[in-house]
Amino acid sequence: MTAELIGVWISALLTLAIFSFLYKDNPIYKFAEHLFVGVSAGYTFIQAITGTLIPNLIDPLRKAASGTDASGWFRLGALLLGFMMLLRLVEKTRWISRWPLALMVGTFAALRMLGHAQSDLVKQINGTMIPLWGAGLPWLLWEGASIVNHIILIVGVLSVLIYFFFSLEQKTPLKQVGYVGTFFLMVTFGSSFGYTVLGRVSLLIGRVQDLYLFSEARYHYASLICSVAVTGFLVVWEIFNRRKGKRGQSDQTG
Amino acid sequence: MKKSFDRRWLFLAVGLVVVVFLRIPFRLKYAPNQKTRGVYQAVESLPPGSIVYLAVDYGPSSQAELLPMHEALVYHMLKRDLRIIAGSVWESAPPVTDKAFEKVAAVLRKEGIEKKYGEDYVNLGFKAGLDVAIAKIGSSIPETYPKDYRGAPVKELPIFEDVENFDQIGLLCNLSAGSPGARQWLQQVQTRYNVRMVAGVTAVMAPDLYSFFQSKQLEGFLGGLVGAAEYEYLIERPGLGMAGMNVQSLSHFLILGFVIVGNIIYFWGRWKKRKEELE
Amino acid sequence: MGSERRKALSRYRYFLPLIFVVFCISRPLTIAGETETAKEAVFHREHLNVLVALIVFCAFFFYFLFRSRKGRALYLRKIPGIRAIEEAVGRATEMGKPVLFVPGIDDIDEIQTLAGIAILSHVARIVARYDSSIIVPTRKSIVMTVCEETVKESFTAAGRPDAYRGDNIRYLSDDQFAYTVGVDGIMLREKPVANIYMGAFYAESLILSETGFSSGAIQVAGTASLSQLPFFIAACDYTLIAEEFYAASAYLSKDPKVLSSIKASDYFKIVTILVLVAGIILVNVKPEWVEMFKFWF
Amino acid sequence: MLQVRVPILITIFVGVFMILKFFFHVPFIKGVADELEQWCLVAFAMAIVLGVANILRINLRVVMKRRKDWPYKIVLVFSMLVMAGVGLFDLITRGDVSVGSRFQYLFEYILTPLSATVFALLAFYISSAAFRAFRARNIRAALLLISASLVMIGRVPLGAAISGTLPKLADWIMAVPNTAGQRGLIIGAAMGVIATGLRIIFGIERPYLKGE
Repeated sequence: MTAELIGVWISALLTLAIFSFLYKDNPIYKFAEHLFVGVSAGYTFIQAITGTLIPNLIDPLRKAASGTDASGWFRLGALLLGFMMLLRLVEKTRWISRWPLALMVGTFAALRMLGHAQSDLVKQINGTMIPLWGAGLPWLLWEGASIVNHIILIVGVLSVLIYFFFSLEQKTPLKQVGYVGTFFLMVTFGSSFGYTVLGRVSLLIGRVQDLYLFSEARYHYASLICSVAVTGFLVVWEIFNRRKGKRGQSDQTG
Repeated sequence: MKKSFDRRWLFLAVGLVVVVFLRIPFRLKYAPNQKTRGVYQAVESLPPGSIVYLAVDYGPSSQAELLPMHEALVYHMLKRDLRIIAGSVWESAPPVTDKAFEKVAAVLRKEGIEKKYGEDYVNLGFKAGLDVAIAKIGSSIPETYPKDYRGAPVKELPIFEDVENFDQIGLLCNLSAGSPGARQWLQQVQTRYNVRMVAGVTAVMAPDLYSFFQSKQLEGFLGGLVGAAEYEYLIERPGLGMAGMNVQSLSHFLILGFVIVGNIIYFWGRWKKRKEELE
Repeated sequence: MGSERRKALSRYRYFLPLIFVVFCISRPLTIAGETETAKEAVFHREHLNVLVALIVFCAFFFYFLFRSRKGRALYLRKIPGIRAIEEAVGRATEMGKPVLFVPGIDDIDEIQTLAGIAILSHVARIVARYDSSIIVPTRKSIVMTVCEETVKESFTAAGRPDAYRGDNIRYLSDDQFAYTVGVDGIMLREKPVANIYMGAFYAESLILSETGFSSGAIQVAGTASLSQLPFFIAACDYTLIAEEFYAASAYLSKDPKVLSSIKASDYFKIVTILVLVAGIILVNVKPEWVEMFKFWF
Repeated sequence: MLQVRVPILITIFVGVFMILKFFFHVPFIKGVADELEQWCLVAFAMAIVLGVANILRINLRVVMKRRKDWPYKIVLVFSMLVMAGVGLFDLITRGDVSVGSRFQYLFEYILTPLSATVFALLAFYISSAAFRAFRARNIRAALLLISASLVMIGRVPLGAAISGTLPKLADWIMAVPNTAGQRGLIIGAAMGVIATGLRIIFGIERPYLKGE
């Protein structure tokens, strides 16, 4: 219980410290910010060990050493690549790291290119070959397949593609089609904006719900006391800054 | 246009609306859409005793959006006597899965329904390998997860008595906050093994899923906190989702108000400038 | 290294992929008969469509490469965002402030990152030429390494290896928001006047572009992360949308080799549109043929 | 030669190999390609050390020279070392860093609230962007705003309370024009990816080693 209690107090304090940035950049926020950067760098470091190095390097090597799976020895190549990366740290051997870099760039460029070609290009074209007439579709419907909806869909896809046409000379009729394409793009951006607002507000609600939870008696009113403390600090800091005169320029973001 | 306006007033307005109205609930009218109803009907259509595979692919940072629907779904499934096998390809997900199970089990216990770990639900934990791991789970669940999250061999668990692969799974339900997530499950498992699938995703991901719903690959999906609230409304059990809905609604209108006021100021400034130029 | 050998090697560079293309075409032909019976086909039948697409693409690519070598100019329409990059760097020089370049937040396995870094190499060259400075905060250590190499080479290529400062290529943190907060800090404290965002972005796009917007910097963004485009469009002066972003490095380099790949993708687009229209007509006129046609997709 | 030519050849070779693996089912090719992927993953992970070294170098220099904000840099370096140290300690003593470990504790009570709160700041920034940046400068911008507004109010219960048509309209926007735009964008972007990928594999564009 005590470990949890301390944890809750720390969470409440850090949450409010980050929120204090909304007022202005200040020491408490800076502290939380640097703590955040540091802790997450340490976290990544450990994740790299537990998530990749142990299962993908050490385990196969161990298996190979114990004789259960000799193919594990191939992973020594990976180790070598890794060491070549680390040679960057020495100025003289820096260039060697270009080899593993080249390997990684080549591998992933090919993988992604093929992945996109398959899932995005081919599948999306397939999905756009849709019936217009003859399939007994209704003319108009709010939801689902209808002739009007399908016409809009096809016109949209084609016009957006034409908008991305780079060889297009000025003043061709196709240019007008591309202009229609921008309308579709804007509606798309607008709707994803709308959905993003929805998601972000939910996150804020989540944080405030947590703060309400932390302000309960069983946590000794952690968020209430912390918010008083953070506000108090900001006031003192503000007064101190003003006394120091106007020479200290503020980092106000407003 | 006033350049000197301090945007912190806007922050204050948003903050006040959230903090105050989270404590002042009011009744709202819900009109769940086809996607939400699709999820509900999919769960309702399963005969009691069926097994649902719950793929939990989100971490603590997306809890605010996904945990409410996670709890609602688990509650609904367990209450309907469905059995749940939960697994994850996100490293930070298994503790969240545990949390949701424990919470719902406690609620059901209060209602007089006893649900047992290993019999009615199980948490398989994390599997590394991203998309590849999903494909592996698709081919065989016990082979991919020889042990559950607590280290027990899954073959000894009652729930796994006759589960080998997705042929024995009645419904695949994915909760995801990014990649790998719903899209990968659709590609690797839904299409290949033709299993029924529903999903619950963050609001940012929701627009992506519309075309899969249209192509009937997904029977339904929940998008963000609103989806969770609508689901809670359908199963008649208000939870975190509905608790946040009044704030959600008001904040949207507040932001809309900002857009409108901002534009009025903009057009007014433009109009004034033009008038000055004419004079 | 001798120029003779270099020439031989550079020819070799195109030779290898060519072998691959020939191989790709010949293999399925020779094994066409056995595929039916073999338990696991040697050629992935379901990937045939991708192969055809790649071959068509490469064909266009080599055609334009050949044409541009003969000295024919390739026409491409103007993209305002690309001119804006140069103007932004110019203004940064006038004011004696650095340029901030964010190569997205994804790792090197994401092609958007690679496209962003290709743009970085041109931006860094302009910066070096103008005798300005450039700050590149990165979220992944490999991206940092690649950016170091890139910026260093660009400064060397511009004849200013002495002006390169390794400290300005920084790894901030792997955590998305720790990184965002770090970049925000750079914006607030080092006050760059030109912020260029090129790469894959997620939720942080709004924070970055809002902070940049309020600091009054010129902002140019480019990304193919669709859900983040609205925020860049709203808060940046210019935004390169999806394919424009991929084409940007070609525009900046003005290298015929690179430009011909853009031309190729344009003509590939025409083929795609034709196939699409043909498919739609077929679906409506001869629905019974559709399955056969769709087999290709 | 070793510095420029070899990396280019490596890129081409590896790229072509991966493409071969995609199209052909030959056990040898598949085996080598899979192994290559694993190598990349491992090299990725080992590069994290580089990142940490970079953090140490830059921040310790700031501390040494007493530059601006140097005390915070100590916080940064210290918290990084503590987090990594606790993780290593857990790894050695318990063998994992999963639930119940000290590492998980730090994760849950420090890292989670910090990152979730920074995420939540977005709600504030969106409202400020809504007020200051979202202007109907032209027809297209107006279209963006109108569709955003309709989706925003159509998706919440309060919108449904105003009019039953609003949610339907919002859904229609999502399902029809939005899908059309998305598809066009996705197809276009895929072409950009193919063009970029080929440029890299052919060694025409080599972002990691410009200039010769």
